[in-house]
Amino acid sequence: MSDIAAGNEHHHHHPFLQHHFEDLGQQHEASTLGMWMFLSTEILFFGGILCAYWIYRVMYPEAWALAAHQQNALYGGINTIVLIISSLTMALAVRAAQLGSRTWQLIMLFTTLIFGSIFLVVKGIEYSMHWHEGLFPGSHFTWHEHPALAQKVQLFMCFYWGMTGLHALHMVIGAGLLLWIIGRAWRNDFGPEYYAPVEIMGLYWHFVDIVWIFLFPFLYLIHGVHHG
Amino acid sequence: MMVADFPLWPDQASSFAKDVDNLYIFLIILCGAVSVGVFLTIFYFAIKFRRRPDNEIAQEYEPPKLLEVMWIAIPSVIFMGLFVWGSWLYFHLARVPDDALDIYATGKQWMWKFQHPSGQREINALHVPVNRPIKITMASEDVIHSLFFPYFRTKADVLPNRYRTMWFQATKTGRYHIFCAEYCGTMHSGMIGWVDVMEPADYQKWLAGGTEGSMASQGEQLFQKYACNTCHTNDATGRGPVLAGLYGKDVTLSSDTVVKADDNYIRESILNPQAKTAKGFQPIMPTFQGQVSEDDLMKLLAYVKSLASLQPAAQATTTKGTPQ
Amino acid sequence: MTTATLHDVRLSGATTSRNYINDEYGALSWLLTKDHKRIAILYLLSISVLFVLGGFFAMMMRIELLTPAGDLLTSDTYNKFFTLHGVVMIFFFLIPAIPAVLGNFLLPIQLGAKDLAFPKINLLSWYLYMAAAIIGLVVIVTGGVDTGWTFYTPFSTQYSNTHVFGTTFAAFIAGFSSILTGLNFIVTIHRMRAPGLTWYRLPLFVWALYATSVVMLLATPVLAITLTMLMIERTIGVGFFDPSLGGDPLLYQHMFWFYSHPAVYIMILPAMGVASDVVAAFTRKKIFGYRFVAFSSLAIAFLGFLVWAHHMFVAGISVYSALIFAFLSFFVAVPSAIKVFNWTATLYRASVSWQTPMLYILGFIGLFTIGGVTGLFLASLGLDIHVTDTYFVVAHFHYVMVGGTVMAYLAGIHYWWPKITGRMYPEWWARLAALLVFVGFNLTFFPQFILGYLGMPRRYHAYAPEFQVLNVLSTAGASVLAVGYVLPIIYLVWSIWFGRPAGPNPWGAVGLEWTTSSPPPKENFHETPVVTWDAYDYPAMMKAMGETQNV
Amino acid sequence: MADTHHEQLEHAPHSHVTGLGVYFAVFFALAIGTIVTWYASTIDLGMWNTPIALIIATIKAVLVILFFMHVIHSTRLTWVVVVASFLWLGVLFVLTFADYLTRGWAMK
Repeated sequence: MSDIAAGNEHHHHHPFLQHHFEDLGQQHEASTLGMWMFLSTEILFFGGILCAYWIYRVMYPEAWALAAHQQNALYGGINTIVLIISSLTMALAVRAAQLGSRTWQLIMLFTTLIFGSIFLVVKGIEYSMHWHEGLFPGSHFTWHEHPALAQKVQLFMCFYWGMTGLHALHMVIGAGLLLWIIGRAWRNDFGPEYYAPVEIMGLYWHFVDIVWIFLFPFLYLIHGVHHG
Repeated sequence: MMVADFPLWPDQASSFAKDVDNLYIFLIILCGAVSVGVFLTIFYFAIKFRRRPDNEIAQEYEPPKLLEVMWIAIPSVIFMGLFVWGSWLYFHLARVPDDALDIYATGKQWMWKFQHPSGQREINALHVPVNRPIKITMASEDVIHSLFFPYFRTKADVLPNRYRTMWFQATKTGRYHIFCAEYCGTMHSGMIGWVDVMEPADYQKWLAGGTEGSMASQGEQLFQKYACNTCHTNDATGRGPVLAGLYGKDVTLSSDTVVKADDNYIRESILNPQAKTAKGFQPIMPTFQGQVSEDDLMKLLAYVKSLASLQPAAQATTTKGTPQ
Repeated sequence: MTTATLHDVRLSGATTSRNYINDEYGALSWLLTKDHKRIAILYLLSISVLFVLGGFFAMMMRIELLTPAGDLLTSDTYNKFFTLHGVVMIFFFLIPAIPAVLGNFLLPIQLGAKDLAFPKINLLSWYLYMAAAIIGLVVIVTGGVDTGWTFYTPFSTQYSNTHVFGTTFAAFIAGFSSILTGLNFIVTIHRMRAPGLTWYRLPLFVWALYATSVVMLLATPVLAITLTMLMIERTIGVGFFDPSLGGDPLLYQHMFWFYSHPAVYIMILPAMGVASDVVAAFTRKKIFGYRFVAFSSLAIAFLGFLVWAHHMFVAGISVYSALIFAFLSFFVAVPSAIKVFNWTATLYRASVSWQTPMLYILGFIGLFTIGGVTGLFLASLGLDIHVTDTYFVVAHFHYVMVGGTVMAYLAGIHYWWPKITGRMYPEWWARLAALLVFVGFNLTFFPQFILGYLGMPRRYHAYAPEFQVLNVLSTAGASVLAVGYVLPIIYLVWSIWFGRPAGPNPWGAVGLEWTTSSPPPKENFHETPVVTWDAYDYPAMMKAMGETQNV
Repeated sequence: MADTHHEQLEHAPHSHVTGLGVYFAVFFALAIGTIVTWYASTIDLGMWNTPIALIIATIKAVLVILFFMHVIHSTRLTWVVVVASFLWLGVLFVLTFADYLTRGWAMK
């Protein structure tokens, strides 16, 4: 039987290797797998509200088309492009970490943060417009264009605020995480051997992007308004 | 302790009760036999093969693998049988006989309101004739309730957003429980009543008691009160569709889809008329949501139903006049 | 080769006095611990408190139901008590009980790992659990909630005047805790197994926890979004399920049961895993049909997702979809039946020990069988119409969750108690408690099947007089059951100081947890074990023990 | 002891560094997809408007998952996790719709 202590010390210790893992490979595999598991819960989280959305969309196609028509597709479209750009820069940040370039990591992470913030600002402008138009569900909801469909338009707006709100909340959390990752990148924590946190950050950010890829056509671009 | 007050089995008071009980008894025998078999086997093994000094460790013995196949296959086949049996009952219950007597029910926190087509209204009580299928059309004014007749072995949830129907045929005169089976708030356990199953003659006598006129005629009065008759005229000259002969027929909507003019279509067309506008008509009817109570809605429905057997007036016979 | 390795590990485990309990001292060393074993202890303490709380609500309900009139509690209080009983027992006891206590403690040890993959996340899930529990307690103290644990709309969103938001928020947070536990378990099982520990060498408890974690991971987020939608609707006054906007209350039920039916399997699957481990240990035999039992857990986890609307057969779903759900519901019973038959077959030519954990598991198999077959009654569409929403359903799911999960939880606590604390519990008292639990349970819940068929609806504060005799029987049973539950709390606590020291393997059981000392050292093993034997390989172990004696 | 472990897992993360070209190609595909989605919603394609929007969104999501999220170079287990999540989502949709789409069917 070998010395008990030997088992813990017979290969070099990376500063970020946690004690209960054998090596960085195992640690990296575990953390990305963990993130994917988390994302699958996110898929079902957003999937639940999407399912409800589709049930009503099939039930009330006219109201849905009419309500989507009220959304500003230009803002939605700009935001889609903004998010795609931020996704690209996020992916490039992971690449920079893999290649061990601190400068490019910082540039790319920072750009991602900027574009994420632009998205939130645009979203905020939209929210403020909808608020003043009386398109927030509840007692202040106002809608005159097609009174018979008013209730269902309000139902749509519940989904609009609910879905984009949850998405924006994820963006805010993502921006917070980005700040933390930028801090660590600044300290030069990441390199070819250890970049799992950047990779995980990337997975999260891309997921949030994917959610928007679906929300954009679902909430802004429903064809089929019949103005009676 | 009064033994008489200690029933172990509910009365069978409907045509459906016997069928349900048969399946129940069959399941008790089947599942009882399987469970007791499992218990006895476990008990027998646990004693016979208990740990003793000469039995410190289990013998290396593998029972035949065929067992696994058997106890997957046999339950599966039995389950298929049970599925078919249970579904047959369910379909039987879902299919309302054509000659059923209509009764309308409204659930609200915390009472049951029933209306008979002839106009009688009751609260937490229901009078029905024996040996006659009864169809209950029901809605809730607030939360979800569930109308439960344990001695008829049937229940159905009552929803706030649409009509549902249930039916039964009582086979024994007597007085039976009505319960609310879906939790609905403070007095949920007080949302109970009695159904009186009567001989047809007695029922007729009961019906003859004082009333404000039939549901349909009360519905007709509401029809005028809400000025529905301004547009829904007897002939095709009105701005709204003719209602005579409409009920139960197919309606082509402005979107070219075809729907059946059933209870829920009528209900939606009153509360939310522009959701499903009939083809050829303008979506101009105002909504009556929040203005008509569930009880009144049912009267209007009864009125529209009473027109089902009429033929719409021929188109050209009247002059194209202004709506009244 | 096999015996030598086993032999060595047994010896190396037995020679230490430092363990996870005495490794560090002070409250902070517990509250900030990342050791899965200490976190399991934290869970054990907190769920025990909540179990007692949930039991209190149950007892008050049973006392109220002694008489047909609602005379002890007001109807509002009664409604709050059954709601809180459900919420506390389901979200704060049954769901975390076996995974978060026994699973947390044993999973890494059974895998030969030093810890779970994410120790900090493990601690975080306990804190989330505690946050949820505290929100729940605040709700209880400030007036409670009366919607029933199912939170059906529109009652919960528009009509109830109680703390619906707080309660659903607590359930939401508890769901997070459960997701993180499930995530941690799956990653650990995939990535942290000891060398040589292949999938088919895993104890069936690990298989069961794996299946449970899959359900936790994929079902809980749907509950989270459903409750979020409910909270939004309650806050702004209109919303997703609101009939006045054209919303459909049944959609809420679909989404709720998409989680809450699989949640039943979150509760019962780990119990089945405990049963497999205990049956093997107390028969000294390999579980018959190991692979069938292992895969039946996964089959239950998957099929469990396809049957949710059998809770809604009278709710107004389409007749045709009811057919689909009924058909699938029957087939979720098949893998459960496989397990019961395999446990039974394992007893054949075994070496059955009648010690307490085995007594609980024998009870478990019996009660779970009754719970399972009465599920067939409920899956039969035409019959379900009569018995759904009555005491028949109440009896059915208590047979599964109390007769099943709680019995197995107690079995597991007794079985692994020597490992967790290093002390033996008093066997005689434990057998008495097991007997009381079994008798009390049956007396409490069997009459409820009859009550249900008679037509007594659930959640009734006052009831028709002819139901009284059976209700009195049920309440009498509940008091026996209460004694049966209080006893273990007393003697287990007693045994921590006065129990006989257990030694590494008091049962003569196999499994990596029995190769390390009791209580285990901080990192579980002094060196990473290498596994060369199959699960439950008793002949090999007995041979090794024989050699030990010869040395 | 740990040597045996090394047979199962490599020492360092197996990092596959994706080329810049791939990232930019995916980015342009996503941008074009966005524009096509918008354009398709402005013209009347009869019953095809919704399916086309869904198909484009799905393609975009798949591109992000495969390339930006590196699934194309990931372990089989990652694939299983991704596919299983969507499969379960499918269960939710299919069985819920099974109720709603058959509610109107008449009893014969």
